[in-house]
Amino acid sequence: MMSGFETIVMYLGMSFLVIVAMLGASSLLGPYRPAPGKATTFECGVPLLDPGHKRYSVKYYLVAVLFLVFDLETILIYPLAVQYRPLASLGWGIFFEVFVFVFVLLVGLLYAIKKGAVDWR
Amino acid sequence: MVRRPVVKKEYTLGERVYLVEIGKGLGLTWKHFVYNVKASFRKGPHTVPTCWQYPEDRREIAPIFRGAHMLQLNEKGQELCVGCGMCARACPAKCITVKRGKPAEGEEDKYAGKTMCASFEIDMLRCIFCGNCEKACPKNAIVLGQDYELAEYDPNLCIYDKKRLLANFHRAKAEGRLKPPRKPVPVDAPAPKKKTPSKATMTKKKGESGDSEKA
Amino acid sequence: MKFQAIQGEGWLLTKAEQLINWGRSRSPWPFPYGTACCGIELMCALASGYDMARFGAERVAFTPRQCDVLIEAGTITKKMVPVLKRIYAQMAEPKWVIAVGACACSGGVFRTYSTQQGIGSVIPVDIYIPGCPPRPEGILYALLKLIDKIEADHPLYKQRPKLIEALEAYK
Amino acid sequence: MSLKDRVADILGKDLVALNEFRGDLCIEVPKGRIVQVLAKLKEEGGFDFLSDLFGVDNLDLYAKAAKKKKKSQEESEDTGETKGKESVQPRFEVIYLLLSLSTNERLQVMVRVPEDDLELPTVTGLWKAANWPEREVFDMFGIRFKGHPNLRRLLMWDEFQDHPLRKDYPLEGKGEERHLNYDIA
Amino acid sequence: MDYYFIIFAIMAVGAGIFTITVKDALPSALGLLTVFIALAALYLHLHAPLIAIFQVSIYAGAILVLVVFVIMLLITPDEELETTQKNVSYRAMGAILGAYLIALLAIGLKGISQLVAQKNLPEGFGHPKAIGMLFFKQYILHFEMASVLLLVALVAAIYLAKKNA
Amino acid sequence: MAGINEYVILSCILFGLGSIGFLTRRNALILFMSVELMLNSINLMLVAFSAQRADMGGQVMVLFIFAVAAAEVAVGLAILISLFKHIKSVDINRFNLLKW
Amino acid sequence: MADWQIDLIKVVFIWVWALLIAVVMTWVERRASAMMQDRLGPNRAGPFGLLQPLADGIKLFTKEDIIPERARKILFILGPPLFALPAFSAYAVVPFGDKIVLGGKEIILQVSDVNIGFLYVLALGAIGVYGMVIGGWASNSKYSILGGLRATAQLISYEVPMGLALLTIVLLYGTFSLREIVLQQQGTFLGFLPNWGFFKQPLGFIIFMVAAYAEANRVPFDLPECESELVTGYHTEYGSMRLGLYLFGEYVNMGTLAAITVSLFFGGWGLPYVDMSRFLGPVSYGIASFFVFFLKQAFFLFLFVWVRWTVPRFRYDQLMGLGWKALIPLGLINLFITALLVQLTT
Amino acid sequence: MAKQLETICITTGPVEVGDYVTLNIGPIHPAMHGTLRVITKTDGETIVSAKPEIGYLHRGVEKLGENLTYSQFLPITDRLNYCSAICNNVAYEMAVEKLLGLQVPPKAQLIRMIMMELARIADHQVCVGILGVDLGALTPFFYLIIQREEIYEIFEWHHGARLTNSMGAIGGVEADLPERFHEKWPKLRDTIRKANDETDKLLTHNRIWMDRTIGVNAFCADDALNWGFTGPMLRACGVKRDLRKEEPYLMYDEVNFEIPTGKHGDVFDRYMVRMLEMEESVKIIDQAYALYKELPEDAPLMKKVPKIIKPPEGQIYHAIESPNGELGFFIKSDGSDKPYRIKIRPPCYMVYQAFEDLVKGEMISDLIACLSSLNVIAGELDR
Ligand code: SF4
Ligand code: SF4
Ligand code: SF4
Repeated sequence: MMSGFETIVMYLGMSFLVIVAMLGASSLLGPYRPAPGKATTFECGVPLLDPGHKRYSVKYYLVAVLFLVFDLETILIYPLAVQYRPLASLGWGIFFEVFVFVFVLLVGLLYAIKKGAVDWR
Repeated sequence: MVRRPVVKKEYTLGERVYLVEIGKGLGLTWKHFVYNVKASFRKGPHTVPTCWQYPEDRREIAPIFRGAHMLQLNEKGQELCVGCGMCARACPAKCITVKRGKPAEGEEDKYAGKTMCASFEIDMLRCIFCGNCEKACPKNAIVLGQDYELAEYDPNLCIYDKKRLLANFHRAKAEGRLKPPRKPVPVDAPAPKKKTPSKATMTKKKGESGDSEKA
Repeated sequence: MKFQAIQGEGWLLTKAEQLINWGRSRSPWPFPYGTACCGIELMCALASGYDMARFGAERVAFTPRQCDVLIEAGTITKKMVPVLKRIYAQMAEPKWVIAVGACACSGGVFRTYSTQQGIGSVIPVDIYIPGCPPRPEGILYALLKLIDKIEADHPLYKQRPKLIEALEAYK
Repeated sequence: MSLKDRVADILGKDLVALNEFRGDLCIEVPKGRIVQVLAKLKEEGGFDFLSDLFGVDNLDLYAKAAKKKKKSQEESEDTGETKGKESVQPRFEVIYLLLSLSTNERLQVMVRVPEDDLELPTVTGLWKAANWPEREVFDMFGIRFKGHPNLRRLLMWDEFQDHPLRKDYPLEGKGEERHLNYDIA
Repeated sequence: MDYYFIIFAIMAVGAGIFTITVKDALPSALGLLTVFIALAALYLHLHAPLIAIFQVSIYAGAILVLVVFVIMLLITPDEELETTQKNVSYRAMGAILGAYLIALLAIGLKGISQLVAQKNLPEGFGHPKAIGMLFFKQYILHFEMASVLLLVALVAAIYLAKKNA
Repeated sequence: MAGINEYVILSCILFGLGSIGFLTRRNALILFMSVELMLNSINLMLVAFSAQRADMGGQVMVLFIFAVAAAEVAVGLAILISLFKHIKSVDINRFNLLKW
Repeated sequence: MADWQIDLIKVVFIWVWALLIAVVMTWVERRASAMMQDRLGPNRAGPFGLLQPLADGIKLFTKEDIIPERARKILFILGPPLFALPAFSAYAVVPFGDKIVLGGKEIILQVSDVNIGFLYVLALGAIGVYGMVIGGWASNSKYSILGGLRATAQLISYEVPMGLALLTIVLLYGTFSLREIVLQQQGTFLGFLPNWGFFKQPLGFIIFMVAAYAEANRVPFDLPECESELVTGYHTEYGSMRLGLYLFGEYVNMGTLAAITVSLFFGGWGLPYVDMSRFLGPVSYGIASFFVFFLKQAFFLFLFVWVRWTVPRFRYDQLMGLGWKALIPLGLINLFITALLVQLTT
Repeated sequence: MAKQLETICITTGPVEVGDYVTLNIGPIHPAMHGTLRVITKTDGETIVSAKPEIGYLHRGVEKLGENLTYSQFLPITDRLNYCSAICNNVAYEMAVEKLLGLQVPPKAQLIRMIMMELARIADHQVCVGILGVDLGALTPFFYLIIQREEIYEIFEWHHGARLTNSMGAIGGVEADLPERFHEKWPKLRDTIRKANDETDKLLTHNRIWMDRTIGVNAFCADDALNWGFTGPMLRACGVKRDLRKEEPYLMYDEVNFEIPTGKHGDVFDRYMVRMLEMEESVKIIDQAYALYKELPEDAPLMKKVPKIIKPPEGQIYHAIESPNGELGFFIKSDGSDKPYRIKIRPPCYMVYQAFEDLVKGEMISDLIACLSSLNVIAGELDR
């Protein structure tokens, strides 16, 4: 195992335990008194108007796609970025590398903006 | 479909970049923050000048505030109410019940009038503290005091009977919070046309004031 | 057994109850059910001048799941009654109700065809505040009274009667 | 030209009665021609703003008048237009409050609606502002407006049966509760 | 064998089974999330911290978010869109095929285990910097291609979604 | 440290699970997830071998697989959404109508 | 002491510390907001109302917890932990101070200095999204679902500019490790400016801050729980401690973001112009660095509160527009410029 | 009664379920002020339709008015627009006075004017504050509320109640300006202005605020007139119309003030109109106070009216400019001591019925902004 990560796992485990303990304590300590109507969905005090949820806007999907692509691309640059200075000392290659990459990204973004993928109206 | 005027947003540069105005706003809240933090370290309950810390630090209540009712006694300690029921009739919420009665033998000097109220109940839960009863009372017997701490666990306790109304009066008297006697309102006698300063003469009411006299 | 020994004269339980009561009474999150004029006065009580937040009644949330005190300020009409009932039913225990103003307490001056004559007949009310509207101080006074009431409560006995009984039987 | 004459001029035969009280002019127009009259007033009279629209139930007024009349026959000199037709007095009236934005004159236009024909044409075509007031009149008096886009109860709940502002409806109601299908559970 | 591996392997397999058997799509996605996280933990074990983190932020943080969004867009929580029709033969066939695949791969293990395991890894193995170096030195074209691929995917997705929105 | 064998077995199992899911489920979304599962098992294998052979090329490959997976999901789900518009279902049995 | 014992102590200590910050933050938020609004804020529970969070906690613990009948039970229960777990765990890579020498052992004041550093925080942030979206979805109420969707869309949208801003930092410092970044920020730059990321990357800092506000769901980006439209957003149906976890997780998140800001842009535990380790003993130096870090973090935490009570909130489309049309292009340009500058200076 | 049963209630039935999300907002919703309800259908975030439903605060005021005497009804008018109860009081008093043919003494008129303008300021303060709260800026609300507390204090010292004032009586006012007013006013004038300035600083030029308000729910002037808009709503659309100028009542023609108007009728214009009107109100109070000071100390405050008011038969309509617009009282008297029919013309009733037109095609967040900027007060909306 890599050094350093076991402490992180320890930390994660601790958070997990505490959260479980919190929820457990809450469910133990809290009263439990079911009553008619108590568990109905809150809809500003009126009965539900329509039973299900209709489809929400496909815009959310588009945002997620955009995010997916951009997230991936930024993440792909990270290994280069972390090594940028040493590589830069080798010449302008790395700069153009990053430049082309950012350019492609920019093109994608402009396309998305032009297509109205991030406009909400 | 709905027509909408086209609105073109025009921003100055300062407005456009968000941060300038937000910075100004931050400055403003900071000023309030510092002022109030400083103030809150002052002695006494009323530290921050804009916040009355209720149980310890009470705001001054107007002497004419319309709070809980009380049945007044006159200086001789006689009950003023004669049980005429005018207040009950004037009340828009119909929350007063008065029963007129004759004072018992030997107790006449407890009452200012010939008659008295045998029972006097006000349903405080109904009352809307409008003061109509006070205005209607010919004897100035019932007035609205300054009490405002009226909350009760039990709704039945909110029906004030005569004893409680009198107790209210006694407490108010002890604390010196009696209602000042009402000033007579200067009334414009209908007959003589009053001369008023030049500027504030009669407003014109589109001619209808002329034929209004026939009423 | 061990537990019994700690429990002694019910000392632990009492302390626990006190702690719970302390917590509950210091953080009564309000549900501002302000429908009419009293709602405006309730607003004043929540805002700078009187600042209900001093008593911990800070997080004003409009969802019944997250509130403790239903402050019903204003007229409840018959059209509104089912809504009120529903909101009350949806609140999580422990819950308290303050009826602010004449309308909420009894219908007040509106003795009419469309007004519910007091919410007491619809939901249980803990505190009635007469007034039309009551001063913000009056509302705060009611809140203080409510805090007293919470502090005199026995939450554990109420919550888990079976468990407590079993514990008592142990002694 | 005073407002009175102008209105009389514009309406001509459509003017059934005219009444002025404290400077407020109230005209009565025939029920069938209400839309045309209002349109005419809007176009020619400059009354381009509908301030309000509401109903009045005259039941008690007639009852009182009848009582009065019975008591002393000679005192039956009521307002002119009610004279002589007590038996067929239309029970309701609907009043349109018009306002001229240019001259700031107000005009009350009244139509009488008999109880056996509770229907009026809608004026939502002239003023959109008439939308809710007409619904309210329907809600409170039961007068229906033909051609109204969405005529249903406005203030009372949908299952409510009566019309509360009618004079024969008691102030405290008839014990209606709204529990129906809205109850919890 | 160490416990670390066992714990996360079991987690991955269990969550994988959950993913493909559970009825609703959203819990299934949560199962997949668990698989991803377990695998990330295993990548740490395999001296690939960068991959582990990217696994979490890309697979769990982006791809699965997209899937969840689509689930929310397409399926309402009240109704079940998953068919419950029992096409037994179809399922059996699938199961057999899957089992066959597993078996086939397991047989292949025989050969694998004979590969010599490298015991001591070079210094800085799996370090982000090393990967960056490798990226630049050997995979620069792939790298650019990846960006173009993503661009194309973006354009296609926007086009499709816009056309049908 | 667990040997390479265990990793390969785990990877096989996951791949098998993915393929079983892909073959037996009807819900198109779960199919997608099964594919992801399969891709992941391959990733695991790559990383395991990269560690075993002390060659980081495997890890770099995994990064590219991420990119491919992302592209696949993005386009695949977009297609699914368009299909759903017409068929109102995510059941793949209904997708063979080919008339949208 | 064995290494793992030290680690355990560190873990427990920092965990408790992180939680403490969040707890105190709830109090600060209430009191500070009150002071800004000419009120007093809670002052009845304990001295200065300091025990208010405790009271709230007890209240939440002993509150009935309702699972709505139309909710997806398991998902409903899973929501809050899924939100809180990443939030609580993100502190693990934050360098709280330099190092302290105790009993001859040099202890780094950081749970773990891993070579992937803040990428870990980013990854956890990405998982935190599920807590909201699943919680909102499982509640099966429209406000919740809409709140959850908004929350997710907003969070993922602002993760990109944040990533871009961080990318520039990586370009500059050539490492992911927060500790190394902080170490590189000591000393001065151009002769008089502290060698802080803020001065080297002002644009990156602004982008990062804006994104951080969005990630923490704070006004002006508090759309997901925007009180006036969606009641309380994705946690409308949550009560008792489940709600507590959501609220608490948010404060912990704020703490993390403030800490990351400090270490990336404001020189972490170091003071400008002064080298504390010169004139302080090893133990006191550790403590002093810890406090310097805390003070900087506290400033940013206060900034969170301060801004929250000053500005109105965005509308949803404006928020998205700001993210995609302003911040991301800016971030890309910034990246480009930084790359150019670094290229030119090497 | 048989007739009544025939009348069918025409209901639209359950709200249609389409491909849109039906979002129910209200009656208990943070932005709905307790009693309003809007059933919206949204496509994504855009509103396709918004059906307001009212009546959750219908208290039967008009029916009640038919059963109370003229002076008993006065306290009920407080409960109409409870943010500025005094305006209702005065409007009602003036309507009854018109019915009686009375003219109140000038001093009473001035006191009424001063109090009404104070009430107008208080009303606008709440409206602007709530608008801020609904758009996420909480702090200005608090700054404004503090000033309102001061105004309330004056009210309390003048006629004994903070909110439901029941000021004055038919025929005049019952009390002279209180000592408090004389003491407080010079300072209060400055603090009101300061609070407005602070609100202005926090909001008006903030780009977030501008984005949220400019161009949102813009409305054409002729549409507004057709829908019966009055008051700030109409003025925001660019129509310069104010009953205080058009049909001057009390002594409004003796004072100078401007009528602020907007241009597009969007939320920003409404907000600005309200902010500027507060400033104008302060000016009006100053001038009225100067006029007041010219009057002798013992100038009459009341016209002589009989204890039981019995107006002659007839019907009148009288309207004043309340903070929200034209507030009118139609009173029909049958000669008895109770009004035969009282109809209240609430300004926000007319505005709120156009709600669907106002918000259609905008976003959900704009609905909230729109509603708060309308300043719909349920009390007078439902009566
Ligand atoms: S209080 Fe006054 S009005 Fe009422 S019964 Fe007594 S004397 Fe009459
Ligand atoms: S104050 Fe008004 S409501 Fe109360 S008892 Fe007197 S008259 Fe009745
Ligand atoms: S009690 Fe009075 S102030 Fe309160 S809501 Fe009712 S009428 Fe309004």
